[in-house]
Amino acid sequence: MDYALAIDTIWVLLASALVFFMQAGFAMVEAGFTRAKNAGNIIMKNIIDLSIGSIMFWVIGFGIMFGLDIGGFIGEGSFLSIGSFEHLELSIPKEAFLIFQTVFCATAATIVSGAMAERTKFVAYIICSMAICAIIYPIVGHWIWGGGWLSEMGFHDFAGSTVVHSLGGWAALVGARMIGPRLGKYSKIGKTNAIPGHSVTLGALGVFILWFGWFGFNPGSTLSGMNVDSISHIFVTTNLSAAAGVVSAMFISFLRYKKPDVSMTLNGALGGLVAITAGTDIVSPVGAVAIGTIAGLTIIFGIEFFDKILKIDDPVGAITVHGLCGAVGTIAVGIFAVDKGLLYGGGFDLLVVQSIGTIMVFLWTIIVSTILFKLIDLTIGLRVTAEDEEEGLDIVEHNFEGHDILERRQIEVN
Amino acid sequence: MDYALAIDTIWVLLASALVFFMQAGFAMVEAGFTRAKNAGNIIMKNIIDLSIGSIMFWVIGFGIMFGLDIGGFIGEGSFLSIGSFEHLELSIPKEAFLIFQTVFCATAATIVSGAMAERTKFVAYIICSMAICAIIYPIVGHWIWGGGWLSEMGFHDFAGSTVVHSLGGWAALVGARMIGPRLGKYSKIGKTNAIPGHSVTLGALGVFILWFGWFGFNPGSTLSGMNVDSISHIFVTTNLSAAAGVVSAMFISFLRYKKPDVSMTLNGALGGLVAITAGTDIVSPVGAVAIGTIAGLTIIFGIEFFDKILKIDDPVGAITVHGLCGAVGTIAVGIFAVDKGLLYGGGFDLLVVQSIGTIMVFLWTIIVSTILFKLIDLTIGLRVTAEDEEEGLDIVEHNFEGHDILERRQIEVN
Amino acid sequence: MDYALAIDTIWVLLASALVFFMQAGFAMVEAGFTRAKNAGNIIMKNIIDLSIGSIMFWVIGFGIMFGLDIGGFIGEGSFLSIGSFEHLELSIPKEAFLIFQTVFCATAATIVSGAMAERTKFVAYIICSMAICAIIYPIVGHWIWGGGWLSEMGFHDFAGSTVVHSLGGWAALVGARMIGPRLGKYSKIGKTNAIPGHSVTLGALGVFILWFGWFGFNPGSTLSGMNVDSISHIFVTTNLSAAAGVVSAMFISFLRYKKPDVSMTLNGALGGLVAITAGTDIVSPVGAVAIGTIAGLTIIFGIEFFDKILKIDDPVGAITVHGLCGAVGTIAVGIFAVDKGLLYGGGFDLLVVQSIGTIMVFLWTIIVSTILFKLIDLTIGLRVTAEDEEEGLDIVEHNFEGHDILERRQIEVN
Amino acid sequence: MTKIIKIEIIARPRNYEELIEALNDIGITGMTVTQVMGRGNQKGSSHSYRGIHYITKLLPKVKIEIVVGEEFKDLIVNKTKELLKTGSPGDGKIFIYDITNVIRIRDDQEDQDALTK
Amino acid sequence: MTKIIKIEIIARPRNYEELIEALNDIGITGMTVTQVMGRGNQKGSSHSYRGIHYITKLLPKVKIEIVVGEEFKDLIVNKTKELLKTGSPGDGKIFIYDITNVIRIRDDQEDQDALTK
Amino acid sequence: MTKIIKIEIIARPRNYEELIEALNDIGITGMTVTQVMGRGNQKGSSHSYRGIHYITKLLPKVKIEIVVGEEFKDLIVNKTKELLKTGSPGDGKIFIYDITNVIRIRDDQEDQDALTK
Ligand SMILES: Nc1ncnc2c1ncn2[C@@H]1O[C@H](COP(=O)(O)OP(=O)(O)O)[C@@H](O)[C@H]1O
Ligand SMILES: Nc1ncnc2c1ncn2[C@@H]1O[C@H](COP(=O)(O)OP(=O)(O)O)[C@@H](O)[C@H]1O
Ligand SMILES: Nc1ncnc2c1ncn2[C@@H]1O[C@H](COP(=O)(O)OP(=O)(O)O)[C@@H](O)[C@H]1O
Repeated sequence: MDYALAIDTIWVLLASALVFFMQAGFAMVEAGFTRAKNAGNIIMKNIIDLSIGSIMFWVIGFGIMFGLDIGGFIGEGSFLSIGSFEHLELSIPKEAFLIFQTVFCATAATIVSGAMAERTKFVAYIICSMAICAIIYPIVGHWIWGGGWLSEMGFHDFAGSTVVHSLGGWAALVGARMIGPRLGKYSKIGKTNAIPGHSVTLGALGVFILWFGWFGFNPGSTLSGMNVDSISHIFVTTNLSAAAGVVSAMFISFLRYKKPDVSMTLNGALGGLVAITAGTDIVSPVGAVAIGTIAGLTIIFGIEFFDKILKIDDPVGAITVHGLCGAVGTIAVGIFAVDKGLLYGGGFDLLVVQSIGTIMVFLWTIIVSTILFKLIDLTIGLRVTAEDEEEGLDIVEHNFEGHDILERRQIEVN
Repeated sequence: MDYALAIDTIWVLLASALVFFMQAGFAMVEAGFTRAKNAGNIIMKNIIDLSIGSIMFWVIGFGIMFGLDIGGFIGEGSFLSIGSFEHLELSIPKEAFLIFQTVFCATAATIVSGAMAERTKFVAYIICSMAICAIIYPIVGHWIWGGGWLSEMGFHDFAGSTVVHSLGGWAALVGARMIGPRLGKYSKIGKTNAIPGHSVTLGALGVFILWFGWFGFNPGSTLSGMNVDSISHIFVTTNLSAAAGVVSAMFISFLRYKKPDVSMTLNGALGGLVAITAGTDIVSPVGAVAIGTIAGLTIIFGIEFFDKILKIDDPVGAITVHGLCGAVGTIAVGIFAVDKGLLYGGGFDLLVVQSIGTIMVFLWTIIVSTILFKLIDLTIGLRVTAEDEEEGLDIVEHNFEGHDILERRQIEVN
Repeated sequence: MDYALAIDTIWVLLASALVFFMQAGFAMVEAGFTRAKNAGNIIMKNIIDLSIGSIMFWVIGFGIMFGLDIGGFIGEGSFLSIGSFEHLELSIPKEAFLIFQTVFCATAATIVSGAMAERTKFVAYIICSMAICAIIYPIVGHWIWGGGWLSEMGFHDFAGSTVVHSLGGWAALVGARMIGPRLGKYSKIGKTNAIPGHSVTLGALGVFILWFGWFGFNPGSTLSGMNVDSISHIFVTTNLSAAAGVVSAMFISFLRYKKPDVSMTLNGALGGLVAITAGTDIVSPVGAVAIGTIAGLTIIFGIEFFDKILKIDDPVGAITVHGLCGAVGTIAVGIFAVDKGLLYGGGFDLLVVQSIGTIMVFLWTIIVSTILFKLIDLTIGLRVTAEDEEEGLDIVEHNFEGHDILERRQIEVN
Repeated sequence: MTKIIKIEIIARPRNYEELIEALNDIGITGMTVTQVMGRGNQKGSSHSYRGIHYITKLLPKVKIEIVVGEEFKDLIVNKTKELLKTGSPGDGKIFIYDITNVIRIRDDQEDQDALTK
Repeated sequence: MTKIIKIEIIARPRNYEELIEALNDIGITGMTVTQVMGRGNQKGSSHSYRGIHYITKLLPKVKIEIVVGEEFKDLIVNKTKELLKTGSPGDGKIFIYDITNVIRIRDDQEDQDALTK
Repeated sequence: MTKIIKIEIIARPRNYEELIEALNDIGITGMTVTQVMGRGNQKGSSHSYRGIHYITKLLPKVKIEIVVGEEFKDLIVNKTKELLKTGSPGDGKIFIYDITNVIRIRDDQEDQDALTK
């Protein structure tokens, strides 16, 4: 009997379950950080991108990402993920690998919903999710994890700071910019208003769930439970970076706003997690604390930058958390990698490669998603009407009033 | 050292933890889909059926379910689950098997509470839980998993579409029917009113938790982590069926009601999960998508049927989700099983066996739970008074006001 | 390849993830059992003690707890947990052990926040957390788990009823007593008022999450997945004790208050879990039910005692749940241990040792934390002003209004 | 010109929907509903929370405000009594005020005209 | 027949329970309480959320409505002042209205009679 | 002494913040805001929940109460109309009442004096 096979498989499967659970985390963060009148719509977007993503990735995404390499750019493709995929030389069953990759893909897709929350047409969102899961994500995935050109260059993105998070974050950036801010977010005389979310408790629950799920996301990416030193190390660096992100965002918000800001601190945890993801296996605990600290700083200034300077309205901070912190974390590998990092005498080689990869994914995502969102906008339209936005998407998109002040029955009509 | 034993044991134990966590999912779904004034009561019912179920199943249920077979109908019994249970030829410690079976039993028990929510006497509910965990469930469990007559016939219910879910759903059907609809649910002139739940966000959180827990429920039922191909396959089919359930319920509700219905879509995920449970190990991914799609359809029409035609008031849709989707999924094994299913040239044999099993469990549960609920009704009574129902069970059953509009202190009296 | 090493490592790592997730449980319990106006503050305290705890324990705590023993009292220390720690003779990588111990430490730290909720200065709380994680907890941890004097005596605290829970509970006792009751909790004429929490649903979710996490806390403490009989047994006893705690608290509250009390019953689950933690590996299932039952009883009378007799205001019942139930459970090992317990003919030896350990940890924690809280009180002050307390800590400590009755935008000023 | 009055009904949460339907049927559509807490002679109910016994003095109620011409007063009061009266404390109260002016924002109508369609 | 009036007190959330207890002690039991947001001359408080500074103009308040015979006016007003007055903005206001009629649904009593037990 | 009146504005939730700002700019600061549900001639909206079609008769509204001297009436009413009027049902209504007395708790001022700073 092959014990190593079994150990690796259950490791990957349990990690898949944990990564799956991150969907609940995203749903809670997004619902908590937005207004009650849109909670049902946010929930719907989250469960639909997970579901459509799971199906689309299985139908064509997996083949594009992991099929035989064509010119370093794309996989050969495979309908319904059929085929042996022997060239991957997996040490686990193909289906274990498929489910693990599926939940990663769903993570990338769901990032966008937060940034475009409270004003996007439901149907538009579905189409955008499908495109991300079927094409945009698998292609970048192929470059980096599927044997494509970036992996050839030695680009190191262990568990997806760039593949998953930056990609999601940059798509979110394009989406949030194109759709424009929520009504009332920016006043005519240039003021930036706050639109507080309706439940900090649920938002925090979401952050705890995501942190928990990350213990599948990062260590699971070894694809091997036999690799005991590595998975143990990854647990430690992942946790320390998240902790440092919290502490750093908390202190900076304390200094800047006089009081420690709850939602910035929560975002700090996520920033630390996103940032460590690329180098979690090859930075030291001290490096992890440094990366988390930088991420916390990135959170505060990034969110303010997008919100107040660029005036791009991102209700949950997804662009900064995933896009910016993902990029920062990926580049930081070139600095903090114990092996080839700048600080450890490895010179600039890795740093350059990391930067190239980060920039190329940025460009690819910005271009492709600009085309995508533009097409959607010109055909079915991205945004609900102002009337509908004011009334809330729960009612106008789903006929659903979940948040009455009075307990009421609703009397049937015919 | 026996590595296989260790691998299988930790697999089953971690799966048990995941299945346990489904209790949180049920609690959130039920609390979210009902009114605030009953939230404390629903929470109480969920934690009590888990607790009493854990104890009753250990005291006598396990022995009835897995004791030496007596005539194909019942196990020999064993007080406090004592004994060697060698005839089970377990590849894991008995206690690992016991805890895994315990959390399954608690799942079956908790299904009923949703359908009878907002009007059932707390004491009546406790007694009903005890009966399900100590007798009703273990007997059916014996038939199918304990070496009883249905397992002899080749009935295939891998992880319990029928044993756990249909059984729970049919008991819920009897309970909901006998106790009658909530006040105001159906008007005198025959109209069906909606009584929306108080938090779609918590309801959705519950669905995500349940989906997560299902990654223990289904793959854990192999009782073996060594069985790598099977557990990987089960992860994939479980996830695809749930996803298909979501997509199908979403689209059908879109077509029927003009807008995609949030709570129906959430139920779609659960329907897909319940339905795939019977055949998750022996249907293909395509089959899983088909089963999930059928489940989504079943959700919409099943809930409407019970609600509008039969006028049975089931606040959370438990009868359709667990009873109907469980039955549909069990029968579907006869059609989609790659090995012996109708569509794969296996003829009608398996289909007939699956149908017989489904029907027999339906009849058994209906009859036994009719007796049970009738007895409770005649003795202590099933239902709270109309006055109490209107005031809310939190106050009348637990002296508890958790949902004031004003923040208040409550001044002690003596 | 070393399969046992891999099996043990993934066991400990997955257990660490589960224990980590208990932080979400604590956050939900504490937020649910307190008022909406302090929810953001409670969330902040929870995420900060986790983060600062993770860092402090890594920086110095781990070395104090597990460094080479100095006189039975303290470990040699190690900055940044560097060093081989070979004397521990670990069967898993050091970093796996470090992360497991880190999440335990964070658990101990977070207990205090519940008892001091709704009135403590945020900065004071941070300092108190740091002291617990860096010094108070590691020293007691050394005594019992790090080769110190209590472990030499044969004191048995398997997973930390005393090390983690009692310690946290007694620190909470000192804190809650020194800071005094919330405004309006006790009237001038000696009446005890109730200040109900704002969401029983979230509180219950927290309890379910904690119970789930305990399946990492207790079985993970074997540090070995190879130890199949022990981990299976621990699952069973942990679950039964929690279930018995629920049933017992429910029935006693039923008898005493005429109606089963929701929040007491939820506390009953936690009490049962805390109490079984010390002896989970060496008591029988029957013993576990007994211990859980005693814990349920302890919950009701303990909470009433602290609340009504001592008039110490503990909003979530942390002192009773963790301090008292932890002590009771630790002593109960001397009675129920199958091997050396009083009831099994083992005489009084173990019972005496258990009692000594329990008392010594009580004294140590009371003394050290009295000094700690006094110092904080005299320097920066423990408590917010009465004005601020009335307004709510979300606003005064974090500038954050999360709980308006009106949906509002907040218009920027410069 | 008839006087315009405000009829303010404090009802139990459980029956206000029927009342609204019934008023609708007799042609009274304009109204404003608020969630309130109240007490009259109805005694509060006795509860316990974590072992502390207390009496809730304020109970959840629904306040319905209807501004109409005085001629509708009896109609509304009678309908309300008919639907809400059980004879036990807690049935609710009706308060009547004078209104000096009503303005409909949509079309600038005032007084009586602001109340008709 | 004495006039019936409504006394409407806008109080800080923190002291309304004491006020209710105190009114209860002097025999005033009937009342309706609503959660409101308000501003008077009390300045809003300055906050920040995710880096945006703003001033909250509306603060949480509690509105207490008491319908009584005019003879109770001074008693209630004085008690209220006694309990709520701190001298700083935000202490609250009292508004007094005339009521033309009161009806108790339970027993059809009207006016003064509807207010006594 | 000028008469003191209460102007009660029922507005859509979406525009009440602008109204408050605008009133602030013209010197009207004192006000009390309540979350209410209402219906006038505005038809409810049609929805479905789990397959059941229904019409929501009560829509969320915001009630703004402003107690002022009568001389401010036109100013406030005009400003309100200006900001809230769209011409379609649901724009809201303004109700005006007489107030017999106002008392400021903080400094015992009464009537007009209680309304100025
Ligand atoms: N004097 C009053 N002033 C203001 N509101 C009152 C008064 N009396 C009763 N109410 C309101 O009417 C509600 C119903 O009163 P209720 O208990 O039925 O009075 P009664 O016992 O006199 O019939 C109360 O909960 C309260 O909201
Ligand atoms: N003119 C007014 N109209 C309506 N409500 C008012 C008015 N003035 C004050 N209020 C209400 O009374 C509350 C307390 O007012 P407050 O700030 O204490 O007034 P002041 O500063 O004049 O003492 C306000 O929050 C508001 O709800
Ligand atoms: N007669 C009335 N009595 C009490 N409140 C009313 C009345 N008419 C309207 N309202 C309140 O004003 C709100 C707005 O009314 P609206 O639908 O705009 O009236 P209209 O259709 O006549 O313009 C309603 O939702 C309700 O809260």
